Amino acid sequence: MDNLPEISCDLLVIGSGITGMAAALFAANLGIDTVQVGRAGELGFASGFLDLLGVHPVEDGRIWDRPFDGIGALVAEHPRHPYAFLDKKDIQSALSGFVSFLAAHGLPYYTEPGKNLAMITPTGTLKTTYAVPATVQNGVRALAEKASCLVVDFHGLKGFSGRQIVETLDKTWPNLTTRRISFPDTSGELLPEHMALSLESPECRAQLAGEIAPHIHSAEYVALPAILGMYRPMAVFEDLQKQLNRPVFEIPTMPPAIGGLRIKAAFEKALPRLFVRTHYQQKITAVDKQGRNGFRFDVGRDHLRRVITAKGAILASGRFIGGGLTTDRKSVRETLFNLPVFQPVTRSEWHQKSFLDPRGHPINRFGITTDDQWRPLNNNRHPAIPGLFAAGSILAHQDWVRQKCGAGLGITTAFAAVNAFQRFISG
Amino acid sequence: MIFTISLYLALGICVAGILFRTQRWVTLRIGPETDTLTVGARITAATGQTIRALVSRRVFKLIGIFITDVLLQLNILHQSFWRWIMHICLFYGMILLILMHALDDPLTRTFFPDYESTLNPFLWLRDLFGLMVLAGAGIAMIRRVAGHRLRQMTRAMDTFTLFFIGMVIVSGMMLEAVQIVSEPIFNEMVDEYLDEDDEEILAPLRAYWASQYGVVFENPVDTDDPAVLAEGYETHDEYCISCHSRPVSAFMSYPVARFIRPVARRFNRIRMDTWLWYIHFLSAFAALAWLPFGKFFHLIATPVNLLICGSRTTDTVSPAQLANRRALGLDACTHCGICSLHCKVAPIQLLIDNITILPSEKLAGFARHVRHRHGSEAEAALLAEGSFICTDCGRCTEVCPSGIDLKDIWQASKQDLRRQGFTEAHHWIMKKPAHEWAHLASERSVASGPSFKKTFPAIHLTDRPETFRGCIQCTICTTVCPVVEAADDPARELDLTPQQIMNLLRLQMADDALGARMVWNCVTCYMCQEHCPQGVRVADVLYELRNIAYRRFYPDTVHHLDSQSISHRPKEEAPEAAP
Amino acid sequence: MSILNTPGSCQPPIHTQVLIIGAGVTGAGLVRDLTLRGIGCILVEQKDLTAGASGANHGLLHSGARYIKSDPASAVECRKENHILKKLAPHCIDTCGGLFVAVAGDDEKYIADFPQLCAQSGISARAVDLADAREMEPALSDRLIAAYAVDDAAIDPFRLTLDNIAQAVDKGARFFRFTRVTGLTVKQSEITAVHLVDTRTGREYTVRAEIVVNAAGAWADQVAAQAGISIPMIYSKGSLLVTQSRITRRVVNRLRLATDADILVPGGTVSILGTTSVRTETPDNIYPEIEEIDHIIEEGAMMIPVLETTRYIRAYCGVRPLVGDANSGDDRKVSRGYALIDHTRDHVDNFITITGGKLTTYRFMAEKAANLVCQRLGIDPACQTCTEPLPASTDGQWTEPGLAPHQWMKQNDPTDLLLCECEMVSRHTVDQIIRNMGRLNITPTLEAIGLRSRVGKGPCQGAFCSQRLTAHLYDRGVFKKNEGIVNLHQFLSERWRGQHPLLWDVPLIQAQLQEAMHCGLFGLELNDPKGQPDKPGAGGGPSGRVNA
Amino acid sequence: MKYVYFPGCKIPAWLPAYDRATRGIFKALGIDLVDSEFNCCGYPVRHQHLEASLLSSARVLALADQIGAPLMTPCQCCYGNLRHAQYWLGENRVLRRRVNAILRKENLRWKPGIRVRHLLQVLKEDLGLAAVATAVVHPQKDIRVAAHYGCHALRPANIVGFDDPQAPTIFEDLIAVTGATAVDWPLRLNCCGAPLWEKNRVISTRLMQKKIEDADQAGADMICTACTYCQHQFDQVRLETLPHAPPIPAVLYPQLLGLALGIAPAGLGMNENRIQWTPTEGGTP
Repeated sequence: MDNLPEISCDLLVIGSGITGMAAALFAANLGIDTVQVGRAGELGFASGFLDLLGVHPVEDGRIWDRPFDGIGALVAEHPRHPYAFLDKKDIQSALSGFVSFLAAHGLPYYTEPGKNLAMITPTGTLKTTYAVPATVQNGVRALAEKASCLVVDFHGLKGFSGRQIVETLDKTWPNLTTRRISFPDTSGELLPEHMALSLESPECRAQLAGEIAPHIHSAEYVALPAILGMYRPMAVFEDLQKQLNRPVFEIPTMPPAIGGLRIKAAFEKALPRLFVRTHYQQKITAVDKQGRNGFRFDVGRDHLRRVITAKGAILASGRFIGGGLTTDRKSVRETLFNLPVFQPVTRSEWHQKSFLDPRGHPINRFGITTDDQWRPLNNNRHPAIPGLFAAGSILAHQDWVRQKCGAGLGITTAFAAVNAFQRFISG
Repeated sequence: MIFTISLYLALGICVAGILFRTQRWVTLRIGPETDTLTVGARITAATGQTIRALVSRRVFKLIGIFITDVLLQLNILHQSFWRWIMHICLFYGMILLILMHALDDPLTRTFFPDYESTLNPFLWLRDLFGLMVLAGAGIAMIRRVAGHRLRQMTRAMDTFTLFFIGMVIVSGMMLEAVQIVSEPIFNEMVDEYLDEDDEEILAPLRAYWASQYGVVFENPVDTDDPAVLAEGYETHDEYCISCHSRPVSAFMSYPVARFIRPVARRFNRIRMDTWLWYIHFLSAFAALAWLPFGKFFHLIATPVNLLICGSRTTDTVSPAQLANRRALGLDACTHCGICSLHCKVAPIQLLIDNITILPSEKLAGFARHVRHRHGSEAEAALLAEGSFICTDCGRCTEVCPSGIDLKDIWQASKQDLRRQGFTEAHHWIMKKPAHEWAHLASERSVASGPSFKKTFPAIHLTDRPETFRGCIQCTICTTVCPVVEAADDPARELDLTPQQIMNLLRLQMADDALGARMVWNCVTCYMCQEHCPQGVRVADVLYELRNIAYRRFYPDTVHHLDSQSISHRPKEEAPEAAP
Repeated sequence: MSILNTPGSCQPPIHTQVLIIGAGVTGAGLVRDLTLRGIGCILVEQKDLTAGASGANHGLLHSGARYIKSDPASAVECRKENHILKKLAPHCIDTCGGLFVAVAGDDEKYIADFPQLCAQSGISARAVDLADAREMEPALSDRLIAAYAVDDAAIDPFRLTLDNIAQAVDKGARFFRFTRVTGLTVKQSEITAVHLVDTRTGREYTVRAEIVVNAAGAWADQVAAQAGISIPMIYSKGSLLVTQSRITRRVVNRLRLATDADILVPGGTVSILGTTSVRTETPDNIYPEIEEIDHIIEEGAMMIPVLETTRYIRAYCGVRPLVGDANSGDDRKVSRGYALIDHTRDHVDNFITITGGKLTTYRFMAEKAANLVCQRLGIDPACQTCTEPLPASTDGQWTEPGLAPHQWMKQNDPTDLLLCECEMVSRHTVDQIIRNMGRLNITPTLEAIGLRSRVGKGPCQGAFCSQRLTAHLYDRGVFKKNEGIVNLHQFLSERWRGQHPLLWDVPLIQAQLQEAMHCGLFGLELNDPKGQPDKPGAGGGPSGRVNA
Repeated sequence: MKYVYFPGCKIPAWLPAYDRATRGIFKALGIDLVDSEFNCCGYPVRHQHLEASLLSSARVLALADQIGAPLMTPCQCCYGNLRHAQYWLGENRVLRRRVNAILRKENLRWKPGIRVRHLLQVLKEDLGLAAVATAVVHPQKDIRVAAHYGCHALRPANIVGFDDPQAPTIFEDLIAVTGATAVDWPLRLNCCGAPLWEKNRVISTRLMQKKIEDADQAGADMICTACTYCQHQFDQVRLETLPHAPPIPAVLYPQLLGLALGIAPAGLGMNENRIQWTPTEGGTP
């Protein structure tokens, strides 16, 4: 037992969703000796849009054009919302740090300072978000201009219908037309990731451009599902724009979508180069809290077990999909440290009886409560475990889905938690 | 009369048999590269090779091989000391018995003019050689009985061969023993060489022979009187001693003779010696006649093979030579089992009950398959299953004491089997759509592959709801699958995607998935399983589906199906050969 | 000629011999029975088929053994009907057989009496060795103390209803969906006019019938009230759970006096566990409640332990319309037999109510009601439904689990993509359903397609297939403008009714994914299309469908 | 340091260069290899009969255990299968009982805890990058290497425990030690296509082609492998099926390291590679 391979570090980031990735990045930027452990993250389900705050109060469905104003209103009403522990400067540096990292790794993002953007979704609804991939930027502009635009969809790509978008947006954006084409060299069912990989090849792009070109007519923009490359999206995007001689943009597809997978790939490639030692797809099986000296984690199982000792940890394990929280018929549990979870007494209070109830489901606001230093609190409202910090969707008192603040919450709380950890180890 | 007739008959059969078998060395076709070769070309190649070998410097190498591998059998000594002892005993015991004893008239007497079978050293040498053969056979028997693996491989042919050898030797020894005690033979000799009726002379001689040579007389003979014995010795010295050493030297049969003394009189009365003589020479001639047809043939084939293959040089072998070698290889196998003891896939045979996984059995099976082209299809299918489990590691070739290039034969035989439609499962499974397999599977709900032990697998995922419990239908498994990505049209090329297979299994429709090409085209890269956010063991499940399909369909199904609906695949359509 | 056209407004009254209100299995059985006797019928239904208890039960064809003690008369009826239906409607029935099992702690006296009670009702119950029972059904508890084999079977109530109506329509009956009774005009002890409204279009019209039959199930009193008649009814809600996988091959009943959570019925690839009995005030707006669900699981797990950990897909509930005294204590003691009321007693001579009863005896109830109708009409044609086999219509076939994937694989058409991955329902299948609906003049909504297929009934409960199907319906030109949003709202809300009490562990993860997609990305909650005809939570009717 | 050497079936017969190069570098690094006679790891029969496959692995592990040193294999398929066997035997009591009942006839027994290492793990984790680095005498500067990870050693991580399955670094680290540069190529973790070679040549070739083109696009001079099957695929099979693909040679990792350790190319079996790698200026000593 004691001769297990041992890895020691200053900080263990637990989780490989957007929060975990951001935390590992920020820690590495500060030169903190970091190890990251996480299972297949929720990033595979992300659209690639970065929300900051879109809606508040959720029951009124009020959409904010200026997210910082929205945050101001939100924290005034909900002082326990995680955003309440952040100031605007931190939020801005966190977001710009994150976005510039992605830009440096081939995934530039588009934002309008201080403003939210609106973009269309495959159901023909509008989505409010803070930052979109550069491959989507033209869509924001086209929508704002109500410019004439050709929405291209594909035989064999399920759940993405140009006609649905055009019909549904009939009133908002009358200048849309659509055309269904075949994807080069394939037939039958198509999956976005496979299309994206194919488009990395110049021949495939040329063929696709050749397919689209005859249908553009007078359209000023060309919209495609999010399939423009996986590892080199900007090259694919720019080449296609050049060939079509029109501004092009991507509309996100149903999950698993390329937007999230691109972020995941960028981090998986870059973090080891920033000397973050990653252990993805490993499960932490046991934690030993050795008081002020730090933690001892058992990772993996049986003969694959290893020990990670860390001075501190950031819990970014996400909610139910990510595995940070789990439930049985009776209650919600935090899976690793068994931290107290803010929740009501019975399951009947978890969900509304209507799925789209404007108030949102109470369960989404359960979670870990922390102090303003992101330290999870025990039942006596004191920091539960020295050296432990929490960030991201696992935090209580937020409803990221309904408030449209998922990525922002993850990135900014990760940033703040890393800073809190930094203060913690430097005494 | 009988002796002569049977001798010539046996000789005739033997020679004809040898001719028959050796002609196969240039006529049997094994492997696709031999298809177009004519017999003439192969004979030319064989003779050309022989002549070239004999007139070139290679002859010295051949002599070297003859000494080390044929005479000293060092290649066996490398394998196992006891096996070497066994084989040396059998080989030299037998050869020397044949040379000195069976061919005494033409050979021994020529070199040793004073040869008499009853004289030393010939007398004890004969027993010594007999003992060697018996010892060899004994060791062989013990090895085959005691060793679990060898016992499993031992066939009737092996036991029969040992029995044959034993019969010749034991009958010879018994004959000798009975002759020792025989009064009639004594009397015949006396008649022939003494030509004397004088009881005065004969009685002491009898006494002497009874006491010193162990003859048992009908009427009691007094052997206690030294004077009488001395008298007998005189006569003996005069007439007998030049031809008769004391039988004590026959250290094998003399004890037997002592042992049978109590019944010797009865034996003498019925002329047991005659009977045994018939048994002895008839069994020896039968062995001679049988030589080309049974295991004994390796006496000829193996040395030839050793000389041909042993002189293996780096220069390339022509297809004709290759063809001859393969055919010869089939005959050169002594079924010693060494290859199977070293075979790297042998442990697999402990769970897949198909003996042809073991190379020695596979070679025998393949030899049968080649000779009877229209043998049982089930047998051929089993042979194919055994053949395709082979990893071509070449270990068998390295250890074969007969120098057979087994690895080359396997590669050729696999191609032949494929061309005859006995392919690996993934080839024939993909020839029918999944729903037809589903239909067939519904007809046979239990394991039907004859080679599968009917045990329930210890690990089974597909029939447990827990396996799919966590699936949240996110499609990640399909998204990350490189095979789906590489397919131009997944539905046409693969039938189903990984996610669809998981859903079919969740719906308890595993039969429908068994024949899906996705299952058989899985590269086992484990991307799906690694990326599944809910820990569904997608790749392991696909593995298991193939396991189940093998249990259900393999290896007899392909022909079962052929007879039903698929037309027999013509040769041209056979899958490409492996590299 | 389409006899199914919804009549427009301003039309003259429609005349018919018999008007039947309510297209549950009883109404469906009755319309078939009467039509086969040569009587002209109109069937009206305020929602769609099997919207009440007919669509929210176990789908169990009782052997009768469950009622041997509490209701021997019902037991005998069940036994007889079980036999008849297996013969006449085999395509709706999975003759899987059934077991009655008791576990340690169950009432020993009842167990001891069981064989004899069965014999008294003529029900075959064969004692099964305990080891054999566990071999037959490995999921059974190892605390088993008794087991009997009976002739239970699983029956698809939706298909049964559909096929009954299909044959009736084929023979000239008319069927109006989404048509609510707004008033009954009673003159001189007769209903002279039935006022109806098409809830989708708002058009109103009138039917004049010689006889009006109220087969409105749990809504029978509401219908009767419009004729000024009161029927004392008890609404007994029963909740059921659907598992992700089929747990047992056979029906498994708890061998005890009928109470909660003692039956597990296979439904194709799933198993259905239930039920409860909870008194409600109205038959509308009912939900399977969390306490009920937990109670069902705990009770069920005593018999079949894996029910504690298995993944549940869906919960649903229905209201048993029990005619009786609302003041009696235990609803299970109120007879589960049917109520056939001749309202002559209430001085309305051409009005009959048939309600209550159970799925197993639906045909028998219809026969009795039809006899009464004939008597009122003064004619005497013989009942056909006890001898005439029920023909299989194609309309209902796609609700059969496994059929869609089988067909799809057989056709092996690469362009035929799966829209619903969980239950493997393909584009062609959906197109075929849409064509059928077009033929019957039914608007192809997501919900209506879901009702007629397995779409949305798998583990994802519509999270993925809803958008795929919506996109496809736009491509087909079925949906226009923002109908997709309207449909997504309706469909997901309808699915949610059966999901929300089961959201823990994996189903919760599934639901979170659903919300992340439909709210997080699509923002559906912010795009509430106003004026939807059937708001979630509004309108009547229990939530679920039996083969959810 | 001492390891039981398990080359599997294919290396001696099909890829003797791998054997030669492995022995060469181990000798240079002062690691002892113990040879013994083993059976097949069972990987080829896993499609057909999982238990037979695991039994084969269990026998190998039990034999190695008798010798009493950790087992090292250069083949990733063998490594993967041996690891699967350890996992399943540890996990499933029925299987363990059945397998040990068979092994008992040979006085063998599978026990948990036998260390199974792949060549790369031995170098990076057991010996350590620093120790390898000090032995390097001829850094292979200016060579751009595409590290091909190979599936069976890498995934599923919870069973094979090789490296991080999504962001592994072991191979790049070991390439850096030789002085060469590991290039970025998106498909580095994908399959080479070898498992389908005898089953579906079209797909197998497509998978291989994609990787070769990807490596080419990333500007690699060579694809570096550490698996028997992968090397065979990228070398011999590629030469036969994709003569027109970008001419990137495939080199075994111990060959690359061997050069850096100053071993002559012939001693590493470099001449046996079908697609010869011609070092660029200043590449090799």
